[in-house]
Amino acid sequence: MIDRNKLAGMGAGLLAATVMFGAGTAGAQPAAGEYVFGFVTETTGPLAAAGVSYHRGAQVAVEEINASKWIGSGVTVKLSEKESGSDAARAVQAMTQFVADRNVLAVTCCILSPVAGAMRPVAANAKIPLVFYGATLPGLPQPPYVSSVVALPGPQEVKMTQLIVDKMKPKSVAYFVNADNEGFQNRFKAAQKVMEGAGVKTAGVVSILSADTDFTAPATQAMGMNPDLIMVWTTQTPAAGIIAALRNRGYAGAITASDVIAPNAVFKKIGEPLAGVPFPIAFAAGVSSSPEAKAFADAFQKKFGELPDTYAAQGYTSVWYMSQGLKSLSGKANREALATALAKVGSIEHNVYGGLPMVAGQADVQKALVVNWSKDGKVVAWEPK
Amino acid sequence: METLLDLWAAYGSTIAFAMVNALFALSTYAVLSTGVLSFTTVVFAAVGGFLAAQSVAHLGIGLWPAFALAGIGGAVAGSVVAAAFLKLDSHWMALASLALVLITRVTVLNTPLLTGGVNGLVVPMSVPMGDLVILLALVAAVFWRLHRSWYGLAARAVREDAAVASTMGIPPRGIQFTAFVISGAVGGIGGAALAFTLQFISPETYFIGMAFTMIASTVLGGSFHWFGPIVGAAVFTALPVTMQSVLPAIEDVAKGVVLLVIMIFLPRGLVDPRAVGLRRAARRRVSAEEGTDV
Amino acid sequence: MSDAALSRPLLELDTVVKTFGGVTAVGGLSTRVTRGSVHGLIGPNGAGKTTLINLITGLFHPTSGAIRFEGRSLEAMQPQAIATLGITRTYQNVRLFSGMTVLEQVMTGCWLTREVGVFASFLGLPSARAAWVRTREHALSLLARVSMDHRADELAETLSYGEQRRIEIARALGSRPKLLLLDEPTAGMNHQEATAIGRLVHELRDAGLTILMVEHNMGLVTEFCDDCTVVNFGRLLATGDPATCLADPDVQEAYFGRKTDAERIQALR
Amino acid sequence: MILFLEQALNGWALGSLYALFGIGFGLVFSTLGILNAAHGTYASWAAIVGYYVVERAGLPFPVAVGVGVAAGGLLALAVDQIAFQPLRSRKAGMLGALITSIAFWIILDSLAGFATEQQSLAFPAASFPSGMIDIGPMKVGQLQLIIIAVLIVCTIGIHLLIQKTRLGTAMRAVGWNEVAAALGGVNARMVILLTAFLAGATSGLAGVLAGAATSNVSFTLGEGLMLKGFAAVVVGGYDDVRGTAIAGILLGIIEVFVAQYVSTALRDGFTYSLLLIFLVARPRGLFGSAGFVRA
Repeated sequence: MIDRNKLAGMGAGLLAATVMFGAGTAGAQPAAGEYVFGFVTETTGPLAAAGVSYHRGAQVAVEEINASKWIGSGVTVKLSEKESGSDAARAVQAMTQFVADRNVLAVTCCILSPVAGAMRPVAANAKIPLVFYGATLPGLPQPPYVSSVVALPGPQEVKMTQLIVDKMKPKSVAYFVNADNEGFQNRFKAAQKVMEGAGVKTAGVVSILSADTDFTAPATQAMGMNPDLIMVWTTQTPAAGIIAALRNRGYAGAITASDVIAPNAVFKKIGEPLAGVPFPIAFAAGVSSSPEAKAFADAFQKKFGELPDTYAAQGYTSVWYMSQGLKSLSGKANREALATALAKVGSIEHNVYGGLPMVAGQADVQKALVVNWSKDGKVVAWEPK
Repeated sequence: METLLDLWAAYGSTIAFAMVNALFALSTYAVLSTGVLSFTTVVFAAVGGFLAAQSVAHLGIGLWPAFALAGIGGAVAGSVVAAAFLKLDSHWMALASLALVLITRVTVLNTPLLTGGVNGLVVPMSVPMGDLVILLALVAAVFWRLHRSWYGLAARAVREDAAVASTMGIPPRGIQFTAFVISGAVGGIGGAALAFTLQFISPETYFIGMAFTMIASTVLGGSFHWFGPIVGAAVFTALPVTMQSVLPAIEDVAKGVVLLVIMIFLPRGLVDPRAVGLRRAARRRVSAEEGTDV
Repeated sequence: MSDAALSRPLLELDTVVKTFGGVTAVGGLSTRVTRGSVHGLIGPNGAGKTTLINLITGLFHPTSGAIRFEGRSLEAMQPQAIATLGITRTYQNVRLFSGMTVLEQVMTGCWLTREVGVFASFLGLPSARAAWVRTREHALSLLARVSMDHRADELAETLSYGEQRRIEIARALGSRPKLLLLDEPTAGMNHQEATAIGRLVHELRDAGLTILMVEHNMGLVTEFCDDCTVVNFGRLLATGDPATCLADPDVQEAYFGRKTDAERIQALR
Repeated sequence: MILFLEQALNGWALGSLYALFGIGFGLVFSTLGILNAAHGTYASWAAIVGYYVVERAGLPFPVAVGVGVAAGGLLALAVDQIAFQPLRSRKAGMLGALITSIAFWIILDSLAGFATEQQSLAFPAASFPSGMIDIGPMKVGQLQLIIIAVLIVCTIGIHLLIQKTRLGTAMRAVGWNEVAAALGGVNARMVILLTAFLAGATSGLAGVLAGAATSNVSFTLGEGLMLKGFAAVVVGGYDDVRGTAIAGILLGIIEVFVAQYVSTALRDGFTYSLLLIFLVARPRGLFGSAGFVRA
């Protein structure tokens, strides 16, 4: 029995060398049984709001995969959760416990890039696949062990900005940007480049910090610049606060934002001032039209009573990605084989983005929707006025 | 055997963090044992951590030289802090040191050339468990010697009553200055140990959370003997892990409650040499009343 | 005691003033303590006696005036520097260190005579160990002197008040001072214990120590003090030998109030 | 010029929140001698309770403010009695209380997370005075004016309470020395309870107002106020509410202007450098009294 498994394993190794993986049609399948993925949750601490979404998305993925016997008959996956509270030391401890648990095949984690940075060497040393579901710092993946299903910012922002230039024809723009977040500074620079390339003047740049909560003064500052358009390139809490403060102070002009305002909670919190503010997004329940996206939205709605947001979609994608790697193995799967298989994944088959190529361990989301909140709290495709 | 190995693999990192936290707690204890409540261990840790990380990355030095450098850097920082702050009375000293922790984070954020700024710094070296054990043992040995030396006796006197100590010729400021230098060195070494354990450090690594963790570890374990902080750090590091397996949903609440209960019932901490003496005295009283020999 | 030595006072206070906010605790007080004497400092509660002791030991600095010890000015000196010159003290409310054994308390008092650097002691060099043992024996002998050596290894705070006072005296003797300031050394003691303290004070004087003591027990003052200074409201009322001082009508009036109280003083004797 | 004035007012309103929070924190520190790490959670909880009063019970905003203030005060009382009182009777000093306050900080923060389902909530704009008022060419938020007025009233009120009333004298006496105060006929226990309540209530007030003004009702609310309120206390001198008030306002205005005219990245650096300068050059703060003598 053991010998046969060994042989099968060797067979899989040979196959791996010769067969193109990711098509899902490779004849072999892993031995029946329950496979465990470690999930480092962040459902407490400063990022708990988003952390809950990632976790819920992953749970939906597990249910879909198991119900559809997608990996193979008798093969199921299961999440094993450990909480980190977004603290690097606790995350590393959770990771080493997963490493020690021989049942855990792969681990997925991390919203914050510094935490992800601390997790990376642990995974590489322990030779266990690690998939990031949230951290957006470019260059985090380190094949074969470390990969990321996070859509890096860039293309979506450019696309939306181009659309804005074409449709709204602003003459001057004021920008809000995080002074302490390189990701958002890059998004801002990308947008500014498009704007200035089209001859749109920069009225001014207002920078804020992630931990800020009072935006009356920044809003006053931006309004003092008299721009035609205000683009908000900041993290979530500031973005929501800035838009609310601008509208509160009576700014009636156009505002754009990023996908950070997509989660339901943000609309629930800010309400009407958010309506009509366009933002680019890779996935929006109700707008994304692929069957996978619709099925995911329905299943999520059924289980949790609300539509999934973009974070939920990322947690969901992470589990599907790991399962796809698992599916391509045969016999008793192990971590190294799974890592090799994951590194070979050319695109994530089951996704809600309408195609999700993986390049060097990094998901590459090209398509972007431009959407906005309607007054009654639905995400709808943006229609320029 | 395999289960044992699994356990070790699962909780090895917890033990490593407990040892790093023990270094921080000892650094806090160094000043606390002379009667100064200071949060500046975080500052020393940041100095040591970034110094060690940068020097292994750019100077190509080894693990132990990096520890030595971090210790020296921390000690220098300690003497600067002591020179600036020791004139303040105890309450202000506590506030000032807390303010310095806030300033440290802003400084770290705004000097990306030295610290990597908001993106943090990858540390291209890790510390093996064995080395960490040796490091902690060395530091503990220093505290053991200090405790049994004239410095230890003077420190205890200054802590209990600085004015009385001064009328016996013990210079309180001098003792406290020495304490800060020791705290700086140990804090710096701890900061380096943390950098080599996490292998990634950022401004958030050395901030308020750490300040409160180390002070809680120290007082929880007992700040009247050098062994207390080590015990405290072990307990405080293990608490979240333990609580996660017992009460996963409310592990933080449970951790807080445990801390609260221990502090209310053992306000001098888990390791308290005085309690031993008091118990002995109580026994003696009882036996004296019963008219028997001790 | 030779006339020359007696003529030059060990401690000299020259119009010392100390005010706290607007309140004058000591208002221009002058007195002198003769080398090799037991000098009583007496006065009603709140007269400024403990403030004087604090001024001499450097815990307070005088607002104006001069304090000279062997001719050196103490006004601007830190307590530890004054201790180094050879002045130590005890406290009105015993101030022993919590958590220390009796022996450790006295060892702490031996800080200035420890004969070894802090760093050598940290390293545990043989010379440092030998010095430690010597200091320990010295401390034990001091404890024997106050009849507390049998309690050397016990926590001081578990002992009685009278015992603690004696430990404090032993601690103050640790650095072999020239001048010992005792702040109400017999408070809370019964007559027998108080007399024992009086005798100890005489023994110490005979061994060459000068003692300035705040004392309420008039019997002890007249019996054991060579000189005394009487203060009230921070001012000098009288100074000289105890019998003359206590007979001074101003002292009678100020310190003991009405005549009936003056009679009580007889009873105390 | 109008922009300058508007920004000055924005800074004033922002600083008033820091000051209002700092007053409570400083009161506990100066009177009870406790460095209370849990103080920020009083503000968070007051805002959360206030939010639910508006959102679930549908009551008007002033009621929410009242309930929030009471919640802050009662929470402070509870923490004082559970975490500090047992140590007080054992003379465990500032250190023990700091640790139990850290314990309560962990507990209350994490419970606040559950109470808000880890979300950041906001008072509906219609529920509180969120409109703008035109003062000449300037636009000023109604709530901003309310916050500014509240700080002025609270500062004057508490200053008079401490300096002019019997209770205030008793509070100061407890601040110096609890034993002496008890001997002097002051009911120390009562003074402690009142101080704790007052401190919790002012911080609660700051919490509700900040929650409304910044559209952020969550467990992170208190932490933000705590850091800046702490700075206000240090710069102002912890034993004088006037100092805290002025320092808080100053910090708010400096923050706004540094962000506008210098750099946002350096903004907190400015604040904390000011803090450092005060610590080293004038360690007793703006109004701090001269050192008292201890032997």
